Amino acid sequence: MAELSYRDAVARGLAQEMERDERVVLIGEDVAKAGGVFKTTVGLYERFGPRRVRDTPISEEAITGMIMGAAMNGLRPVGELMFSDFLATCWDIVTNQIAKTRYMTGGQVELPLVIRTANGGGARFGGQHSQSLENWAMAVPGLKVVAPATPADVIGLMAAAIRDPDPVIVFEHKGLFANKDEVPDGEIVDTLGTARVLRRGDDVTIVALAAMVHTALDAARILGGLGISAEVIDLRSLVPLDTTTLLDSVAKTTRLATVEENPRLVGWGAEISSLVAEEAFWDLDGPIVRITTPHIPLPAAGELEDLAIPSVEQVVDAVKAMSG
Amino acid sequence: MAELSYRDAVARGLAQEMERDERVVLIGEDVAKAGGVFKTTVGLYERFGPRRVRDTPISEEAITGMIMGAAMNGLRPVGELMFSDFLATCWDIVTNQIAKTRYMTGGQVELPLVIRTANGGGARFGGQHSQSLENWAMAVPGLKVVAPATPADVIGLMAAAIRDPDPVIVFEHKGLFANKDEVPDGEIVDTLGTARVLRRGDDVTIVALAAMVHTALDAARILGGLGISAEVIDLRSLVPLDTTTLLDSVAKTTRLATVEENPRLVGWGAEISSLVAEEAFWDLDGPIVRITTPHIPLPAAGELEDLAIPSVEQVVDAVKAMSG
Amino acid sequence: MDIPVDIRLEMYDGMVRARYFEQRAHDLFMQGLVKGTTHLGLGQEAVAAGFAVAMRPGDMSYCTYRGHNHTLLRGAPMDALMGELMGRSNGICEGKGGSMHLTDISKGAMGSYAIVGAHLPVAAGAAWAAQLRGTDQVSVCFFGDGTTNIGAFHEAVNIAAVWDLPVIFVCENNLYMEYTAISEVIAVDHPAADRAAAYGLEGIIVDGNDADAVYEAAVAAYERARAGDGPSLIEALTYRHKGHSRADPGKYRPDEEVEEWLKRDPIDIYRERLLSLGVTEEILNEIEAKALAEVDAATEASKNAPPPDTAVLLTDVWADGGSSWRN
Amino acid sequence: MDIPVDIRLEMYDGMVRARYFEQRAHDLFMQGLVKGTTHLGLGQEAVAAGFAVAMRPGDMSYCTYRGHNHTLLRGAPMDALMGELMGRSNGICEGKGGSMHLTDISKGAMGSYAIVGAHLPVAAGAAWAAQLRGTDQVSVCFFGDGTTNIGAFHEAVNIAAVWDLPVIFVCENNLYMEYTAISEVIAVDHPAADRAAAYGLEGIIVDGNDADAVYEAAVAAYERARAGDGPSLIEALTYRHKGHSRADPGKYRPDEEVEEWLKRDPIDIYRERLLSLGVTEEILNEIEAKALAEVDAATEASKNAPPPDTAVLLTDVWADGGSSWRN
Ligand SMILES: Cc1ncc(C[n+]2csc(CCOP(=O)(O)OP(=O)(O)O)c2C)c(N)n1
Ligand SMILES: Cc1ncc(C[n+]2csc(CCOP(=O)(O)OP(=O)(O)O)c2C)c(N)n1
Ligand SMILES: [Mg+2]
Ligand SMILES: [Mg+2]
Repeated sequence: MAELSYRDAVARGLAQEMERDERVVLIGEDVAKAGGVFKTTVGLYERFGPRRVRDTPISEEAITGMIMGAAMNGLRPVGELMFSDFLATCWDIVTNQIAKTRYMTGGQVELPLVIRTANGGGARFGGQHSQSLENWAMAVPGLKVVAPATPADVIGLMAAAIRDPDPVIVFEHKGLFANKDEVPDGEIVDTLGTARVLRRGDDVTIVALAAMVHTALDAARILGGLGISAEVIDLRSLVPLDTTTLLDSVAKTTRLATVEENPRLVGWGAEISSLVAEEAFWDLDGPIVRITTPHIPLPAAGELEDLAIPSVEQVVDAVKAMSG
Repeated sequence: MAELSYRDAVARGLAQEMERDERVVLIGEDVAKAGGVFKTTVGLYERFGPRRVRDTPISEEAITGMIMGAAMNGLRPVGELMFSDFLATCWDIVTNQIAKTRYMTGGQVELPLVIRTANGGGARFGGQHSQSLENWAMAVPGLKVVAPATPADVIGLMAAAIRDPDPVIVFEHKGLFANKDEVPDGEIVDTLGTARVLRRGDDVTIVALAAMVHTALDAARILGGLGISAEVIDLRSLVPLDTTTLLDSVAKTTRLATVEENPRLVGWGAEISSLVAEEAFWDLDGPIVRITTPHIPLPAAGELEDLAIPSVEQVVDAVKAMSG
Repeated sequence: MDIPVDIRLEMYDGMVRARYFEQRAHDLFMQGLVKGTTHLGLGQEAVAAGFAVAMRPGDMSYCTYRGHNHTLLRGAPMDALMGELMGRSNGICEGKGGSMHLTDISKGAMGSYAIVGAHLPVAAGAAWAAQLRGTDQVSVCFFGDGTTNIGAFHEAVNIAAVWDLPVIFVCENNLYMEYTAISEVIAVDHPAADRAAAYGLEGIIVDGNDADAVYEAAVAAYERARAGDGPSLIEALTYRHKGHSRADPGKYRPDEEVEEWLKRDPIDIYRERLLSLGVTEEILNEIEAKALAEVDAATEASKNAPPPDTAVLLTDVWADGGSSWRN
Repeated sequence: MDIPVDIRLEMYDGMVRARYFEQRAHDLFMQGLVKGTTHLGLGQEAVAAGFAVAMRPGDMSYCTYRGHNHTLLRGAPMDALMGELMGRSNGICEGKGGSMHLTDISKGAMGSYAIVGAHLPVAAGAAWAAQLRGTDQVSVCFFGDGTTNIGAFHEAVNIAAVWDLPVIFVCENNLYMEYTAISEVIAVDHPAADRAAAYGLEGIIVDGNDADAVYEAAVAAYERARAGDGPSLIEALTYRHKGHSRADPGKYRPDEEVEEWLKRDPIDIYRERLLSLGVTEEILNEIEAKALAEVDAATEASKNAPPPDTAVLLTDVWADGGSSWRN
């Protein structure tokens, strides 16, 4: 056990897998000599050399296209997109090529690749560098999607993503990079498609992801003080989705709230809500509440950005209201 | 009144607006001399000339970027993306630039532009030319989104989109181009953000869009014969969303089904469902059912594609089951 | 370069098989037996033949929706290709790909990509893996003149040049995009060759209707790639005999232009050359007869094949064989 | 070209104002009063000055996250820019844009774009509207060396050339992307100039640290654009004095290189030149003092401005002033 930051956990997870399997390689802008703009790949260039850790031009279509081609020819490449917002610049490669090729070829093509990218708001970077876009990826058949909330999960889910034979997008949350936590020594390998109940409760289920997990946990603690026992689920993986953990929890608590950084319309919370409204309707004792960023781009000024992203207070108020 | 195809309605809608306002211009691949690959822009080049109707290189980022710039400098441009699948090739321009610029500049920039694109499946074109992507657009704050189901709506919503001061994406459904219907003579201008109740019913509300509207109507007719009175709502516009019509209907019928061509995860039906599960929960007498394409890319072979896209039979069965 | 006669016959055989295959595809489309769309490479067979014949097993071809010729000539079974066009269960992609997505990985036909430009970085990536793994493989990427204007072209050729990747970018310049002439949308004469210098590459132009010329350019580029000297960008001048796709009559092209190019049919040219080199009429006739028989057989097999099993709708989204998004 | 002294003083004034403004921005960032990030153009002022001063009202500038200089020199009020960096209610974008999105449409500062390459087609589109409307406006688009490798660069320059658009693409080649040298990711010497021929354009290189040289190149390009002769692609050689953004110390750059370039400070160079041309020290001192006072005042005004009203969070997504997605 040692304390490790979420940021350093990224490098540790990558190093663990690169050590184990020489087919694992990493490319992206400034990932090599500079160790990444968020310092998430520090040390990898020195340890694994310029062939396996390589800086690219500013060419996101090339980065994603190249890892696809490399995955077709025997590598297990990892491509970094510096900010998840840049997914938009290579969205064709990601959605039309990487996601569809196995299916369209009748299963001929295997694409064991990972796209890692810094996601989410809170850093006062403004509208083009702050988005939470895991819902975009979730909407595309053929992509697996994970978004870890803790250092240990970063390592374990990164390893699972790299070992997975399908394309996986790993959303690393910018707002969590500095977070530190105890992490077990030795190899950590997790399982895609498994949510985790981080806090047990009886009155209401709160489902969250990435940075919102911490918001939800803080809210649950406060709610506990108010006599409302909230169960907090960290989804961790949007595809595959752990519907068992979700539905079991709702069956017990009979109430559901989702907390997401996605702007309102068709965020991942909509999928969770619609799933429960269809499959667990009779378990429910009241409306399903979605707490989201409003349907706006994110503003840069600190006071505005903090207002936009769901806060502990907002979650507490919303859950109080639905439990009242 | 005259009979007009959905295909010809596109050209008529564009011509109506180009005639009225010389700031309206059209660019895209093969839209000018060839009249568009779907023949939706036939006659416009001849009528409005090479300055206002112009063929571009195969450069979707240029097409969308150029209409954005032109909208900033006094035009009201319309850009065609031949297939909606190609939105992915210029998704950065659409989502990070066009959608966000008004907000990020504190309202300094007005972007009265329209992106038109052929959307949807059924034509046996395979996975990269058949997608229904209106949910992608709906997820992006700053974009308005319409998807007409009839020739008259094509004209009216196209006109409304062109006159609107905000960016609008018009999804024209490939599977409807050949459909003919009576269309009033003279100018037609519709209103964004208005759904339409196409069939009144008491037992269940079926919400649909574009080609699925016809599927829903056919299903409703059959259900009527089985003693189930279905109300069919054509959403027409995803953003703005006519929640009034939707919630009024559910309040009356107490049951909701959505029929969408989007693949399952975070399709627009999820948003509709979550909205009702939150705001009209106490109106509901049973689970909300989503009928979607499975979460797969679309296959090319006719028999497979027909299986994938929601069919009349599927809708009938699903609604029967929920009403049973 | 003195091209051995067996190589030449292999190219002729390839071109003839492709020609008959696509003529049949056209007929079947007109009969409604091929649905959706189809983009024929009729008239462009010499490019496919020159490159495919010069390629080694293990080399990788990436092509577009206009990829029937390339896929066939890398060795994909004709009946499975025909079945795919017709959406039958014997299709090479189980009917899930269709005409625009023919793929036979086992033969190095790494797929047909239908979004303009997307496969260029993918082909570069396959070459990068070859370089890293030291496999001696070369990746070849075919695309059209119109494709040179999309961003992915620029990104892919640049990174391939900077990283010295063993990839060959082959622009089949058939003068048109869909219905618009390439000359209307570029500010240079040659969409690919005149851009090569932007990536530190030589601008190479080859007569794409002369299989020998293509073969020679291909051999040189393969050698360069295998020697570690990096990518090539080759512009092959050619012409499509038919319209862009489906039933397009190609009326946007001047009659004289079409006539001129029909006179320069790559198969006619090559047949003449082989005869002049002493190959007998009988040998050529036999190649043609065999090819036609193969096309007939492929057509029959596909007509008789059932539609895809409905179960395949939900297979192969994931490596576990299924499509479930939940646990 | 004989540049009138008032133009020269205007350029000097612009450079000095930009310099002091950005030095202050740097200090405020270090003090935690500018949050998020900031990308300084310290050392690159001559490019902004040469182009801005040669521009007419109505002309349009498009720049990047490294756009403080350009926005300021088009005439945006300094206090509103400072307020935007500091996220205050007096910000030019009400605090919603931030350092990377400075915009003053009323002055033709058409925005700062933070996704590499995206603004090139947008600038081309503004030029297209000018062409169609016959307004005589020119659109100028500033971007970095690293930007020449992204697809949007290629698409935009090509269409601008083919359509003869009145747009000027200005590559500020400061030798680095973020932390990686441009020379590592291109296969030519000059990221912009050596690509110009691919679009039928002349490769123009200018000393970006010499305001006069920039001004002359700008005037020529504006004339070309207004004459209907189409776009220009200009590569201005320059250097950033600081790191890429935030607190980056720029350690990836060799010390000697940094020293060399610091010796070639565009403001020092220009001050010397003005003195040698007979401009008095007093005049220059006065310009400098005024600029500093302006920066002080802008800083004070912004420090004293309240944070943005919480209500603006939900304004201006739509033209109706609001952000509602439902009726
Ligand atoms: C990104 C994108 N834009 C547009 C299209 C539609 N489209 C398909 S083929 C084609 C023309 C391509 O021309 P070219 O590259 O010359 O290839 P050719 O068809 O002549 O072989 C177009 C515009 C597409 N498939 N992808
Ligand atoms: C599409 C995209 N990729 C990556 C980035 C991250 N990024 C911001 S600035 C920058 C370097 C740009 O270099 P250059 O074009 O030379 O401009 P400079 O910063 O030197 O002015 C990068 C990689 C981005 N903003 N957009
Ligand atoms: Mg072509
Ligand atoms: Mg630079």
